[in-house]
Amino acid sequence: MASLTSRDFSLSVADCPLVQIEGWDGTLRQFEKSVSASLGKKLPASVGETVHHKGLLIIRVAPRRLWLALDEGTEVPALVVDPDLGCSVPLGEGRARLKMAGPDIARLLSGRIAVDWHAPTAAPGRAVLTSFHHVPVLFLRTGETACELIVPRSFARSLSDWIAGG
Amino acid sequence: MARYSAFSVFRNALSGQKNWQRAWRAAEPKPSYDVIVIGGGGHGLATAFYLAENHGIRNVAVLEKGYVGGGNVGRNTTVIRSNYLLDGNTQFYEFSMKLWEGMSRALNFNVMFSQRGQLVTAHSADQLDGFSHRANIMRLNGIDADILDREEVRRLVPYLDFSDTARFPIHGAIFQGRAGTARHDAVAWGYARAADNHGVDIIQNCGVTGFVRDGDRIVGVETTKGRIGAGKVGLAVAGHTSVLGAKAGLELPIESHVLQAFVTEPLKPLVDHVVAYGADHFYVSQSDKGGLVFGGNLDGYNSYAQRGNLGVVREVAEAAIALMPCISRVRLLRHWGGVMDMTPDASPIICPTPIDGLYLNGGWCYGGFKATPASGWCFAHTIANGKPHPLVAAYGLDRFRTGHTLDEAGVGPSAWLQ
Amino acid sequence: MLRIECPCCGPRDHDEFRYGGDASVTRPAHDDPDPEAWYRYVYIRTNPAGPHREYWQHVTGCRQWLVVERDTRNHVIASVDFARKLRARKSTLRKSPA
Amino acid sequence: MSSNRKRLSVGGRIVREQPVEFTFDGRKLAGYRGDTLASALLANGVTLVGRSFKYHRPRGIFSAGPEEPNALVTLGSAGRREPNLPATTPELADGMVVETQNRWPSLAFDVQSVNGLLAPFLSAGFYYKTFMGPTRRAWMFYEHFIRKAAGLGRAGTSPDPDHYEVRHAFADVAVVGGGPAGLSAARAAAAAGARVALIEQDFLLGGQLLAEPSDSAAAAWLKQAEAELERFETVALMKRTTAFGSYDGNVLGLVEQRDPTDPQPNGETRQTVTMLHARSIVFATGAIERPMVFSNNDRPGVMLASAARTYLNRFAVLPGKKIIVATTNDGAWRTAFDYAAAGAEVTVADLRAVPPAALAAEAARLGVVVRAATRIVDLCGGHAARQVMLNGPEGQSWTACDLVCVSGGWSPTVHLTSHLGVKPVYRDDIGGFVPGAFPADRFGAGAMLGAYTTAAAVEDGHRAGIEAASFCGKSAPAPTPSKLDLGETAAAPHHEVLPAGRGKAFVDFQMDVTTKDIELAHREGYESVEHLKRYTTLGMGTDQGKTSNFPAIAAMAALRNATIPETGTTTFRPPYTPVAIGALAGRAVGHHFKPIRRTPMHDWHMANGAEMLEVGVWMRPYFYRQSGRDVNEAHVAEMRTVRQAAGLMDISTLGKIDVQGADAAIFLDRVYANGFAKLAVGRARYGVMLRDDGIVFDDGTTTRLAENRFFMTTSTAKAADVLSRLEFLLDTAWPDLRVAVTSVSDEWAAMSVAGPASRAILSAAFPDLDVSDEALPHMGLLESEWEGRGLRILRLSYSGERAYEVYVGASAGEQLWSRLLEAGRPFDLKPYGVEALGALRVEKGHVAGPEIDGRTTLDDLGLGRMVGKRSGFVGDVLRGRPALQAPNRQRLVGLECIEDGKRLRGGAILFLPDEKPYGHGRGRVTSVTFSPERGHYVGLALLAGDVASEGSEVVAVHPMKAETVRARIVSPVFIDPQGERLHG
Ligand SMILES: Cc1cc2nc3c(=O)[nH]c(=O)nc-3n(C[C@H](O)[C@H](O)[C@H](O)COP(=O)(O)OP(=O)(O)OC[C@H]3O[C@@H](n4cnc5c(N)ncnc54)[C@H](O)[C@@H]3O)c2cc1C
Ligand SMILES: NC(=O)c1ccc[n+]([C@@H]2O[C@H](COP(=O)([O-])OP(=O)(O)OC[C@H]3O[C@@H](n4cnc5c(N)ncnc54)[C@H](O)[C@@H]3O)[C@@H](O)[C@H]2O)c1
Ligand SMILES: Cc1cc2nc3c(=O)[nH]c(=O)nc-3n(C[C@H](O)[C@H](O)[C@H](O)COP(=O)(O)O)c2cc1C
Ligand SMILES: [Zn+2]
Repeated sequence: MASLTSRDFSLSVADCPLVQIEGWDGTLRQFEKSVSASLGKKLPASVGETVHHKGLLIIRVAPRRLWLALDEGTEVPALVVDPDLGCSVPLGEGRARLKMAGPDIARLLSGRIAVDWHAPTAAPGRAVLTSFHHVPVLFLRTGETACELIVPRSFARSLSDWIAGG
Repeated sequence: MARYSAFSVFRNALSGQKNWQRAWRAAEPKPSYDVIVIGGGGHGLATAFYLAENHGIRNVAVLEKGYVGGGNVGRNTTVIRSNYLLDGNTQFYEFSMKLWEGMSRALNFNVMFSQRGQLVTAHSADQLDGFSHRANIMRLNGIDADILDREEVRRLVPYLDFSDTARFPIHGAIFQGRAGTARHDAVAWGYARAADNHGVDIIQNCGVTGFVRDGDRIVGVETTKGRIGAGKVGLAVAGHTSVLGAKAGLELPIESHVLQAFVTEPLKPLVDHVVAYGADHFYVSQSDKGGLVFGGNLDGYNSYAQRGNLGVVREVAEAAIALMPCISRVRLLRHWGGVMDMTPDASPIICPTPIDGLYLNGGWCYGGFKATPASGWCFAHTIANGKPHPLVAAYGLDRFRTGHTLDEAGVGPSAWLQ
Repeated sequence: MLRIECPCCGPRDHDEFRYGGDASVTRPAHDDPDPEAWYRYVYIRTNPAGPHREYWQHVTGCRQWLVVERDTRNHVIASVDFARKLRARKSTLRKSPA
Repeated sequence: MSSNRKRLSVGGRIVREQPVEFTFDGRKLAGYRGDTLASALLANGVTLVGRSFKYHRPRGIFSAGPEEPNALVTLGSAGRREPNLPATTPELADGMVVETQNRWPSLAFDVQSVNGLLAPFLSAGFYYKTFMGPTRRAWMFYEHFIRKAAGLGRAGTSPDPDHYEVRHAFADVAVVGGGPAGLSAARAAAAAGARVALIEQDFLLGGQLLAEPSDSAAAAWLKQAEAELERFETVALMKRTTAFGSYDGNVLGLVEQRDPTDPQPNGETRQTVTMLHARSIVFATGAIERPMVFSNNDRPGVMLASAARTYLNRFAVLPGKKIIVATTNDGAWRTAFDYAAAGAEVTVADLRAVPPAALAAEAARLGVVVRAATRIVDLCGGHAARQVMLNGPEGQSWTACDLVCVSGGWSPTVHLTSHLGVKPVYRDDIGGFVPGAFPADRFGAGAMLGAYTTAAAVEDGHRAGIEAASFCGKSAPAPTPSKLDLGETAAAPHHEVLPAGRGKAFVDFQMDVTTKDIELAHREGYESVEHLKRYTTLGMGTDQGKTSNFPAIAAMAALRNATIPETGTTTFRPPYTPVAIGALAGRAVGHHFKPIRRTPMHDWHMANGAEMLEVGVWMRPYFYRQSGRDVNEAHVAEMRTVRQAAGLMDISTLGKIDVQGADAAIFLDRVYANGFAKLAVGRARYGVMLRDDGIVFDDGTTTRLAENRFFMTTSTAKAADVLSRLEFLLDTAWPDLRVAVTSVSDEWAAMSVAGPASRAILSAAFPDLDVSDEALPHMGLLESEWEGRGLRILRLSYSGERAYEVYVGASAGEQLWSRLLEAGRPFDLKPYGVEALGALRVEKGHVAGPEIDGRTTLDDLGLGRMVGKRSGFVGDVLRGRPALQAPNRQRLVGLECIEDGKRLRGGAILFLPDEKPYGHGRGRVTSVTFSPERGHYVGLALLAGDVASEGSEVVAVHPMKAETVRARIVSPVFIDPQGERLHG
């Protein structure tokens, strides 16, 4: 898979251990309480917010949906979701994490996704679900000149080639 | 009507073009007509012409809210073909093709019907099988059709992408030699002039705002030029069918969507056929003026705005380059939109309506230019006789209730939800 | 591009969305046996030239189905909300004793 | 430089230290950095640059901007060939290869200029009146020649080697136009705290200020303004960038030309299209000067007054030494003054009876001859102007000249503000159309609003900048508005009445539309401006009538004796100036046209002889080369392997959906036509979904993993549609159901092990799993782990053989695939592709795409019994419509070819043996395959129910292959009707 490193831009592709949890309509409050209790951390309140905690990145991807993305090497949290409150699906096999950094990254990304690099909603620590060449991707702003794209595995090569300009 | 001919052109040239007459009179509404046709597009004008020509009904008015030919007939990509699959469609569109073949002479107006041939590329063996099915149906109904293999396509249109970087390699194509294009404006003007010559009043800047009823019968229309009485009223307003239908109390299975069209700067001859891309939404032909005229898919949301958006412009450009890499540096000159009357099965509606005295012609979606003569012919017949012409028997409104839909593409109603 | 302000993701180009058509037609109950009701739901459209309530799904975003109020004459969007929320409101309305 | 004989020795904004060489029809010429192609040509004394569309009249350089109607040339060659470029726009670059067009054999001597003599016959729309005989197809003959004669430049036929980008950009305030109004708008908005994008099509900022002498106050102001803007980090100065379209949601389409002189940044990109999302927009697009209409007004040597001034002051070119300035307004006098100051002999012919005294005084001071109430009626000259006939109080006389500067007034540039359907409105005081009502987030400034003096433009721009910023909530205290007064006056222009001069007086130069054509159109009733346009092609050229539309409207208004607002404008459409199609496609070309979707086993297929096939965006193995020479041979061999030993197939492309929740079973019961509520945990079931209209939508298998959890598979093609549909039903119809649906298509690598040896292979591959028929019966599920990934084995068969679908975490897909092949080697396990898969299912009578064609019902496909007495599922009610229940509907049957040496083919039409093969027949062959089992071709067909009795014969007619084949109607299940092999 296209990975490239040059003076002003680096791109690498990594696995993406990930669990999706979802709460039912109506009992969302209780669901969030119980989850944040067992994770020992308050959940991101609104879509696009993220919370980092014990090697776990908690992202709200929809009003009732959260993604728990694991940093390399951290174990999947022993999280049991009460079926009366919600459910969970592992998604870690089906996604790839494209990590990008470089001074010219904003300009480069602007040719790929419709995200305003300078907007508060794309500030470091924020997540944006959007599309990249018709493919649904999750944009993670990881730093001043760094970001990640969580992309469906089957498209990962096509998209990384595209980023790398192949 | 002073006939048009090489000779008349010559003679008028010598007299400084001073002796030409109006192509059609600037008519003002009479108090009432035997038949009022609403909509001065291709279909409305053709209907008026055939009412007079075929049925001797000459006390007819065509009411056009804007200028004649300003609707879809004046903004379409002019592809004319008769390669329809389903029983009912096949024969209707072939009848239309035959009328096209005699149109310029019948109207004494050169509509520049150019039978340059249309091909649709296939990109897999399965797709080509599907095309063979279509081609077989065409041949078995006496319509010309051919299936081409990759090499034959290359010989016909070498500028398509036959390279190995092609995302969807060309496998073959279906070809109809009699298909082609026509000068869209001339079709509207030609029918207007010929209808006028039969005494039909063509009334522009006359928008219909309502219907006049006597009990549950329609006896006239309200317009921006006042009330006009009518024995019968024919509705042929394409994208605006729902708006007028509502005024008449008709409930219709129609949504108005915007479809865009595009033209490039004028070029010396490059594309000698009508070429359609079987792997995506893109088709192109070259106007006699030299512009590449092309189109793609609907913008995909209800609209009456006659304009589209940039996303589709880009998608169409991408497909254009995917099929014809050589036009990368050719420049887009203008793009515009038209309002399509989309039916749930993408087939038209021509029929008497539940409302006495009101006849409906609509639901042409993005395919009604090619139907213009047959539609006018059959709609005139339907109005004159109060019952559908046999060729449009399948185009009734009730087909959605009964299930006799004609779904060429097989996408069903509300395609976006499938 | 239409810019649709998703209630949870913010304003996005409409090519992030999937169109769902007229939202003013109500779907019969799943076990409603009345052919007329289904016929009207599937086929009959008011198709107004003016304000139009329509479904859009933020398909490359939060995947929520939304109800957008948009003027079909000029594409100006007046309101956007979650289909669920509106639906919930409707049903509570219906439940409330007359 | 000697060749630059018309170049002044000083002044201008060209870089004399940087000469630039180019060729013009093979002639080597030179200009300077800072030149446009046009200014360089003028400097070299080139006056003849192009030929007109219809009459092939000689044409020169008329303007100094994108409104140019005449000087169209072709740049580059081969894949880089770019036709129809106005010479007035490209920045001169080293090695530019320029070719003139629409002439043969040469520009100076063009055979088709005889069209000029034929002109009387080639009047507007003449072709509608002739070419109709002698035969019906006559037009095909004439068209051939007409097409050849029409068109302008010639496009290349090889692919474009250059790259393009499409990008997104965002701003609070977008300012379109970098003239005085735009500059002060940008300055004000930036100062107010807004993020500003300033968009200018030219490679220099300044707009009309660039026409001012380079040592003037205007130049100083410009320098200062540009410096100020550069100091803001929040301002993006986008030069060489045209805003080509204004779209909904305040999105502007921009196209940026790469700076030809510096390859960085991203120098490999020739053009970049930007979709600029702005919260508010200031349009400061200026105004375009109008020509004047007189006989032979199209000749080389006739030029817009402001353009002439631009060439003099910006490019230090003196195109003429004896000039006539013909005008209706004050502005053009400045051209006269500057030319006089530069040493030219100048006469001003002003249509107005009494030109402003101040101007007259200045003229006297500079020795400019002034002739009031005077107009040009005719011009004499071929490839350059020689003399004009002036008509005024002093009578009518020829006056010698070598340059004619015309100004028929100005037209505000209202294109972009009209793109959203807002019609411009006429203002009598300025004699031009200005934008119609602005929505709250859009503003105008400067000449495009009719502010025709620099002072007014600067002031107006400042106002607009502040308003636009405060619309975005940015209202930091604004700086004092900078002032710039050039002492211009802008008295109301005089309206030009069209002359009935001899010879051709052109309105649309490029389309060769003359006043006579407009009169003819009016005479024939094409009097609406839209008819006028379409009948005469007025305004339909590459310049879209930027200079010609207004004179044409005025002319038609006069003929109709209507007012100009009554007559109205035609519709303004994007793009403002033409945009390369390749630029709009950006990087989505070649194999990036659509993203490529790969399965987890993709690399293995590539490395192991798979011939790949595009299936939607997926790449799938079509067949494996080691199985045979071509697909026909290979897929039959692969079928044999499956039937006799075992085959391995990559089925990862199936749609996969995780369905969870207390109401999951109820939900599936509603969305599938057949029941799922009673499906036992650990069991799978084949299911069919209908559309609301009762037609079959999609099919697949769904497995109950747990009481409240299901694993759904869909067809490859419908995966996305099915998911959206499920979500639609949950969000809009049944929000009360507690169900969550999630795509897990990418989670699982999926492979099918099919064939008699499949069980043995599995037990070899998974020694510690019990895959016995007891543990894993048909339609059973076995869940486990493999190499730390989830593993699901479903015993399902598509081919009719004993078969298993093995699902494993995608990251282990290729590993397990190889493991299975290895374990299967002793059993002769081989991979097979989609062609074999398709053939196997035909043999077994399973329906797929060709049968589920969006028109067939459950009963048509012989699946009606799945439903039984059920009701309440999607599509239930409307499938009961009479037409969908009619007994003569076409339904699924099997066909067997009963003629030796012949074969069935997909797409063949079915008739009864005694029937004349005409019309639509009784049905069609949907899918066929050679059946190794049966030793002949078998097929599935849809055949009218009233004639579809098994055993009887039909004839399959395939005109495309000129084939007619007799076939027997049989059961669609060609092998193992009892289904014993499932257990074999
Ligand atoms: C971009 C585009 C591309 C297309 N490409 C093709 C193609 O390649 N091939 C093909 O066969 N078809 C094509 N079509 C479809 C075809 O143009 C239409 O189906 C056909 O023109 C519709 O019939 P018409 O000409 O009568 O419609 P129109 O020309 O739209 O006529 C309807 C008329 O009714 C008038 N009207 C509306 N309301 C009122 C009122 N209240 N009172 C009075 N008058 C009213 C309108 O002003 C209009 O003039 C295309 C359409 C578009 C928009
Ligand atoms: N002599 C006269 O009667 C007369 C009439 C009109 C204007 N003027 C002069 O014109 C100036 C008016 O200032 P202004 O700023 O309003 O106009 P301007 O013409 O000075 O500036 C407009 C700028 O917008 C740019 N532009 C236009 N369309 C564009 C597009 N789609 N994309 C990108 N750039 C685009 C042009 O290249 C130009 O640089 C004053 O100097 C005034 O004296 C004089
Ligand atoms: C077949 C066809 C060819 C066209 N060719 C040109 C052309 O060469 N130049 C041009 O400016 N417009 C051309 N147009 C577009 C028209 O100018 C106009 O945009 C279209 O008819 C829609 O009308 P409207 O833009 O006034 O709404 C063409 C339109 C059609 C349908
Ligand atoms: Zn969203």
